[in-house]
Amino acid sequence: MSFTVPNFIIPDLVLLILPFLVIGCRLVIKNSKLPWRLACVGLIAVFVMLNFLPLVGGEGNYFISNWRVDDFGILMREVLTLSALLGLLLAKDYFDHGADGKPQMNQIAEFAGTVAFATFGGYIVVSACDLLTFFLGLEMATIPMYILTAWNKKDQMGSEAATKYILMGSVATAFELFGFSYLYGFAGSISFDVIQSAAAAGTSPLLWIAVLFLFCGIGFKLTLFPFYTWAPDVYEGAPSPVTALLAVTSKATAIAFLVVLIYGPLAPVQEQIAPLIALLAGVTLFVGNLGALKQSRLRRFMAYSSIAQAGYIMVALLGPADTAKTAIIYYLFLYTLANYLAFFVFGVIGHRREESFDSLRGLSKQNVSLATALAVAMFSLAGIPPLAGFFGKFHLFFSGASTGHYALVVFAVLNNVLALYYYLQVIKSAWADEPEGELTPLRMTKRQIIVTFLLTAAVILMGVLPHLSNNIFAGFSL
Amino acid sequence: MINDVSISYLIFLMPLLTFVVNGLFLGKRSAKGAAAFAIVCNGIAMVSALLLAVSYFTSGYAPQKAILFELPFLKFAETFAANIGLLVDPLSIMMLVVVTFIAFLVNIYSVGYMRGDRAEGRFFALLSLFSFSMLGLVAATNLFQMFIFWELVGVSSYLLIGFWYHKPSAVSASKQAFILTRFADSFFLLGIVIVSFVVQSFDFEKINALTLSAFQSQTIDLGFMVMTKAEALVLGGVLIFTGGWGKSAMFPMHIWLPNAMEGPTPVSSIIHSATMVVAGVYLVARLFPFFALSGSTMNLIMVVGAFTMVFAAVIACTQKDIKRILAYSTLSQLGYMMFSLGACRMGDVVVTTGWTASTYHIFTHAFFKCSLFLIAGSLIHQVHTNDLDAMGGLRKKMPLTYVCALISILAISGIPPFSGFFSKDEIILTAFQGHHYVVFGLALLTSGLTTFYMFRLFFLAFHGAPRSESVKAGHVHEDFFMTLPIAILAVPALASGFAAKGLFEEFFVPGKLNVPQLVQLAEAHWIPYVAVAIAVVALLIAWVLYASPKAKVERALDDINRGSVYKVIYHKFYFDEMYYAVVRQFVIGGIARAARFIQDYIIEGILAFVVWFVHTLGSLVRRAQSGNLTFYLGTLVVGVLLWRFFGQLPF
Amino acid sequence: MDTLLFNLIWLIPLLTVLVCVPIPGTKAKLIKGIHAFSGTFVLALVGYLTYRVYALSGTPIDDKAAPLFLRFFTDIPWINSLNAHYIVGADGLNMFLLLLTAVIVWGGILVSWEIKGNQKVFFALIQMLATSVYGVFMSMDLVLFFVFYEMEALCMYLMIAGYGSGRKDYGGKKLTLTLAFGSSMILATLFGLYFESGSTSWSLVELSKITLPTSFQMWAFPLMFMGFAVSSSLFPFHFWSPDGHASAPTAVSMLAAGVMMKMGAYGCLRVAMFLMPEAAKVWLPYVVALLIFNVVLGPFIALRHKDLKYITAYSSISHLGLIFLGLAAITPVGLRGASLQMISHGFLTGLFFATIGMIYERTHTRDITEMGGIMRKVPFLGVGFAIAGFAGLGLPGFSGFVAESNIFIGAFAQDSTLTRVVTILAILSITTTAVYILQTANRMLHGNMPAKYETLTDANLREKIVVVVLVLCLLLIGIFPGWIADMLDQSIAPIFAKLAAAQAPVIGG
Amino acid sequence: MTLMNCLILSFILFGIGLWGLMRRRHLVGMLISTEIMLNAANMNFISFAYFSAKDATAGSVFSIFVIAVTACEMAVALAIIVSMYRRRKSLDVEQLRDLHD
Repeated sequence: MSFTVPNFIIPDLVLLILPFLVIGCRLVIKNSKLPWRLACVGLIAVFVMLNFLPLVGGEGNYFISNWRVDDFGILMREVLTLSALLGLLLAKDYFDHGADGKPQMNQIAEFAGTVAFATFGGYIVVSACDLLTFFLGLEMATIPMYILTAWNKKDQMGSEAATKYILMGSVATAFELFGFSYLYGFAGSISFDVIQSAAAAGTSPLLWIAVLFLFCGIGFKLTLFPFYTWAPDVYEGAPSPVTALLAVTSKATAIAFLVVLIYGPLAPVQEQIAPLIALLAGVTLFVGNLGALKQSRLRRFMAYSSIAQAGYIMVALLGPADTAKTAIIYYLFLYTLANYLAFFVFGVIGHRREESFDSLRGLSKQNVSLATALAVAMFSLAGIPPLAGFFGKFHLFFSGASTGHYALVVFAVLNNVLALYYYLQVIKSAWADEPEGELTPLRMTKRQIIVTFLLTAAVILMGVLPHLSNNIFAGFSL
Repeated sequence: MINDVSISYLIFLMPLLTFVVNGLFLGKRSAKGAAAFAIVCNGIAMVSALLLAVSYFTSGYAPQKAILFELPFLKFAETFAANIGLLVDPLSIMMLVVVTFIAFLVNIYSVGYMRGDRAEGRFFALLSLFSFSMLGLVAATNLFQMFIFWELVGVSSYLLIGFWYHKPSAVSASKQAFILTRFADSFFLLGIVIVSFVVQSFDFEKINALTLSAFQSQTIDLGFMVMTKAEALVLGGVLIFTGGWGKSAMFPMHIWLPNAMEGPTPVSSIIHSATMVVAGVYLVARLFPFFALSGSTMNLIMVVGAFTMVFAAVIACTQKDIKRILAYSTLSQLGYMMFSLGACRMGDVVVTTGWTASTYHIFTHAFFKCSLFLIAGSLIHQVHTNDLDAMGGLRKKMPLTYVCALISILAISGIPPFSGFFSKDEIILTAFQGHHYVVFGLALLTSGLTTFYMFRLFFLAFHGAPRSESVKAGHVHEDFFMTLPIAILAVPALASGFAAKGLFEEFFVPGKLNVPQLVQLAEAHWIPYVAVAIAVVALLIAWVLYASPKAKVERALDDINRGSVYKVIYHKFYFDEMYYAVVRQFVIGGIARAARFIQDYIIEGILAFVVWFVHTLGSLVRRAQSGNLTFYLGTLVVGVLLWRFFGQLPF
Repeated sequence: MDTLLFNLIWLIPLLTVLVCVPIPGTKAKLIKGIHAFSGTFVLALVGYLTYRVYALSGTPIDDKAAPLFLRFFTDIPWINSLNAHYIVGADGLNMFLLLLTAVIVWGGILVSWEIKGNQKVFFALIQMLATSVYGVFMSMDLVLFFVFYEMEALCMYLMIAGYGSGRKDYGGKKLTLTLAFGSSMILATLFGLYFESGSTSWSLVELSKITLPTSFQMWAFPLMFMGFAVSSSLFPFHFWSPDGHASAPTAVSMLAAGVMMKMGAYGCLRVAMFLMPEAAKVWLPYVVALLIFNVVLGPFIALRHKDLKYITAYSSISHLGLIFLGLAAITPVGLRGASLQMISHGFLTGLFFATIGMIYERTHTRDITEMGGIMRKVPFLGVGFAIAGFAGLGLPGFSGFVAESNIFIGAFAQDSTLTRVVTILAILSITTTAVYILQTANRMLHGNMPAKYETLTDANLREKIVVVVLVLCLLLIGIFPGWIADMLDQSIAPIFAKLAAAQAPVIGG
Repeated sequence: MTLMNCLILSFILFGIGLWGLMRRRHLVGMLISTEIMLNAANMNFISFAYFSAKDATAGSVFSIFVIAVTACEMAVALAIIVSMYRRRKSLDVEQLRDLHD
């Protein structure tokens, strides 16, 4: 039996092999730098290869009928790979140095491997053509996250966070499975195409129960109201780079899940579930914004911020497929950049200090570039032009408004003011507040400087010059 | 006429040039240079004005109106534009001459008066700014231009009153003057807006040619009431008059003028007696045909004028500040001019003699009142006080001044053949001819009062024994630069009356009127005799009280052991205090407090509530984050139920 | 060539920032020099282009830009997924606003020469703010417009919080959040506008050809108008401005009050009223009621304040109220008056804040009760402030008078009861304006001087130049309003034509 | 035995799992409860496959996969719980309150 490996599958294969190589390398060679470098190079390679894949539009390409690589999939892969890469870059410092000279985290090769597995889980989600693959992908993306959260075995907070995460996660998985089972029962098949045609032919309560449970299950991963409760605790308890990964990779996977579902099997009933989506979006972004108002710890703050962002993303799901997919991918790209930028800055700050608002005081006087990067990240997250975040949000609202959901858009846009308030709190700490007492010196490695600079530049430029981002706009015909 | 255009440009440009050059460059470097430059430029302007006058009156074109030049300023619609130009008619020519002439003399005078002041240059600059603005005002071809320069004279008056800005009294006087006139101007502006909206033009020509009947049928909604456009025009007229009301300091907006005496005396003489304050009269005269359309407007003008005339004269009788006496005298004379215009209408017909009389009085009054102020300034400069208490016996020390003062005072008292007699006589005659007998009586009475208080001033200042150290010590002398203009002014004060009588009677008519005019007028040759008799009696009373050998000057100057009526008058009927109470307590205290209440409590309160509300919601969200895993798991279940019931899924 | 230059207007400030990035912050003089040069260059550029627009008037226009009489029209596809284009164009109105901005930015750079703190960042932020304002006035595409419009929030907060005085964080947040609130309303309605119009373009030129559904206009217009009005501090959304100005550094106050607050009014005219004329006719007569606070009560509040910046802020509020009065007139004269007032008030308030800033630098207080008689020590600044004051109270000869007279005459012509009442009140309240301005000037400049001010020094050359240029601008417009009015008329004509053609829907009918 | 009965049964199982989660304070007990919930879903799959589905094998295969995945998840969960037990010497969920607002 012989078959050729099509081009579009190569990145997936590379990524699949990558964790084994990395971990294997660690077992074979004692040089501790190599696995991490290998992981980075591998991810970069995957990213570059993905960028070389042509966007074909339409259904995309099938690999053994069950593995579909469409435009959305390719671009989502890029987001996930980018997130993993940035996550590794961010994490490296935590494995190298700690405040007391000892590294904060250990076993970098396994860490990199786990991250790669989680990323591959995301790949599976966007490539799935049936419920089973879909489910497996989601689990593959989630289970490594549990592990990553608990990476620091000696950290009490970390294990508490992981416990909460995994317990709630299992329940959410159960919800999802329940949903899947009803969907299966409704259509009599697990194939997306069959489900879609069944839904187009007619609905039944089974379908709606399935939708309800699916939304509740994924609501957990996407931190929708009221399923977000785990997020602030887990974000705070998990190691910093893991928090960043949670905020980006996990969320991106979840949103990809929803996109695949809503514009795939559930496409015929999108209009009927629109009110649910709108409600989820509105309540979530409002609650996220409210929660973030008076935070004093940075990571918990970022948790609420990302809850609100999830709400914003949901707004886009109201639109037609192409618009919504464009908006979401674009937004995820920018969200990734801005979020990691923030985490890089927090990483530098948190190296010697507590990761809290007070540690940011006097930053603009101590290191104005870092303060600028922070301001850029925050303004971008808040959606202030000309930074990328604004254009992302603009796309999201555009998508939501295109089907006439003006009320939701007005609400979401007004919430932006609320969001701006708390992002300004961060900026205020860095720019306006006088430091209390002597400032501990900040230390930035070359890697951090370069990555921070690149991310800042990207956040500034990606919005204004959208053509830079792999021409995703040309890819979707609008 | 064509050649006159370039000359007429000079009239305006020279003062402007002086202002710019002195204000920006010369003033700070050399006070003497600034003064010289100002005198030369104003001299040129004066000569140009005279040339223009001569050429206008001899060309045979008078008394028609002509627009000598007009520069576009702002266009509101194709035919609705505001231009800046020069309207030439006898009235404006007269004003141009008066203004440039007096400005020239006052500039000379100021060389003496302001000598040694640290801001002499600024003074000359501002004085020229005033001349320029005033000239622009009198040259106005339309309401818009009038308003522009109206405001500019207001601001130059403000700047000059407050010239000594380190003196708090001067500062507050300048502020009061500006705000009060500004208050009147706001109505003026409203009037302009209403009238121009109805007429769709600012031009005097068009406005003066209106008839009310054309606007009877259309209505206009002014918000507070709906009225016909004809009524709106009348209302607009009253509002426009209000501008003049304030500028000419008619009761009850008169209080700023006496207080404005805080400024340097040359300023008082040019701005607050001779020229700027007559702008109100000038405005009414200029728009006379328009005002004459409505009997009630005319009556208002008359009543306001007449009342101010008496009111100010009464106060002037008791004042001791030499400049304040003159200020009240100015008010009183302005009242004459104003009521003379208003008295022109009787029933449905209009007498134009009042118009002639009023403009005539503007002319003569400018000279003698300016002269009086300059004399007062001269005295003040020598004695270093405004107070009559400290003067007396100056006749010997300042003989020339004394003579000039006598001339001017005789002129204002209306003693023939001095200038004031002719014009005032005409005014009183108008009142009589218009059958306004009450006003006629008041005018005669005021004529007596005028003589009385002027001679009171005269006797107290020049006669009797010296009451101040500096006079006794003999430091008093006559300054050349200050005496020269006084002497020059004595000539027109003496002669302008009979010299110009023919000119006024021939050329000064208010233009075409759209109301019936009364041709046959009652002649009353006895009036001048009565008026002069009253004046002589008043003079004698003043002599008896203040200058006769038996007069008890100390007792006359005593203002403490007096009856209550005298005290009330002496305190100007407590008008300043009433203003203070009303403006401070009511306007600022009332409206401003209310406005700040809205701002600080209502707006900010709502804002604070919103912020509090959002924060409270935020703390609710945070309180749910208790760390309790069981609770978290519960939210999952609650969520399912929640979206089951609120998710609007169709099952 | 001119078109290229025109596009450079907003690019140059950004390029200046980029050029300055690699220069270390210790070489502050070099950085300031570069910024001052760039500011001057842009000023010259805008001046030249204004002249070009003036010179070009009457010549044929590119077909695409013809409906709006736009010169230097540029149309480049930008974000394909949104159909957003980069469209800029110039007409009389925005050219003058650009000129105003260029002058104020230039002045702002010069007055902040001695600002404390990180100068490199400060000047970069000023330039970015400048970019944003230039962009707003230039752009003819709604997405582009909004991007620039919202951009200012970013710079504003950083400048106030980082370089301000007093309650800077409070003031900065209040300002930024209120403005963000306003722009969020605009954003929401922009989407509605796009989708309801059924157009596939955000271009003003294209959208102006479409009549939006009335039912949509009826709710969208008030939202959008209010959104814009927030930044022009229309009651009840004016509350940000006093606190914001009070805590902002001089240059920021100048820019905020001078140009940024005009962006809102400009948006009201260019976007809200232009694209939704039917609703404008219905709603504007009611909007006028709000002006009672702005125009009539604003001066009274100023009267009760002692802080110079608060006084000026309320004065701005009242002057900006007049802009809305002019807009609500819906007559050519009123609209022109409103545009003139935007320009005039920009210079005016720039001068106000510039002199206040310079005085504050010397006296270290803005409380007028603590000052007095400083005219003797700082005659130049005193005169500058006094001129600003007189221009502010609408003295003829300065631009304010021209604008106000246009507004009054234009607004009076509007035949609605409420508008008339407010116009009459507005005319009458010129007295109140005089009262607070004179009171302020007198307390501060005149009277007895406290001994501690004996050592004050007058303005230096740099400061003098700024003041003189601003005064000249005020005078120029005030004395020769004809040509600027003509240019404004050209650009207002299409807007008014659309308003005039619109039939106001009958409410409930 | 009908499809409905099976569905009701699995629903009850699901409810029991949830109830257990709420009531249990012991982490291992809670894990067992989640396992019950997951198996309820499995039951659904199997019943659908048995009674109604056109593609019957898919349901059965799905449930086998689910069992495998669940096992994997449980392994991780237990590992985490063990590591936490080492730190805290307690598995009482009520004491997991270090992380909160």
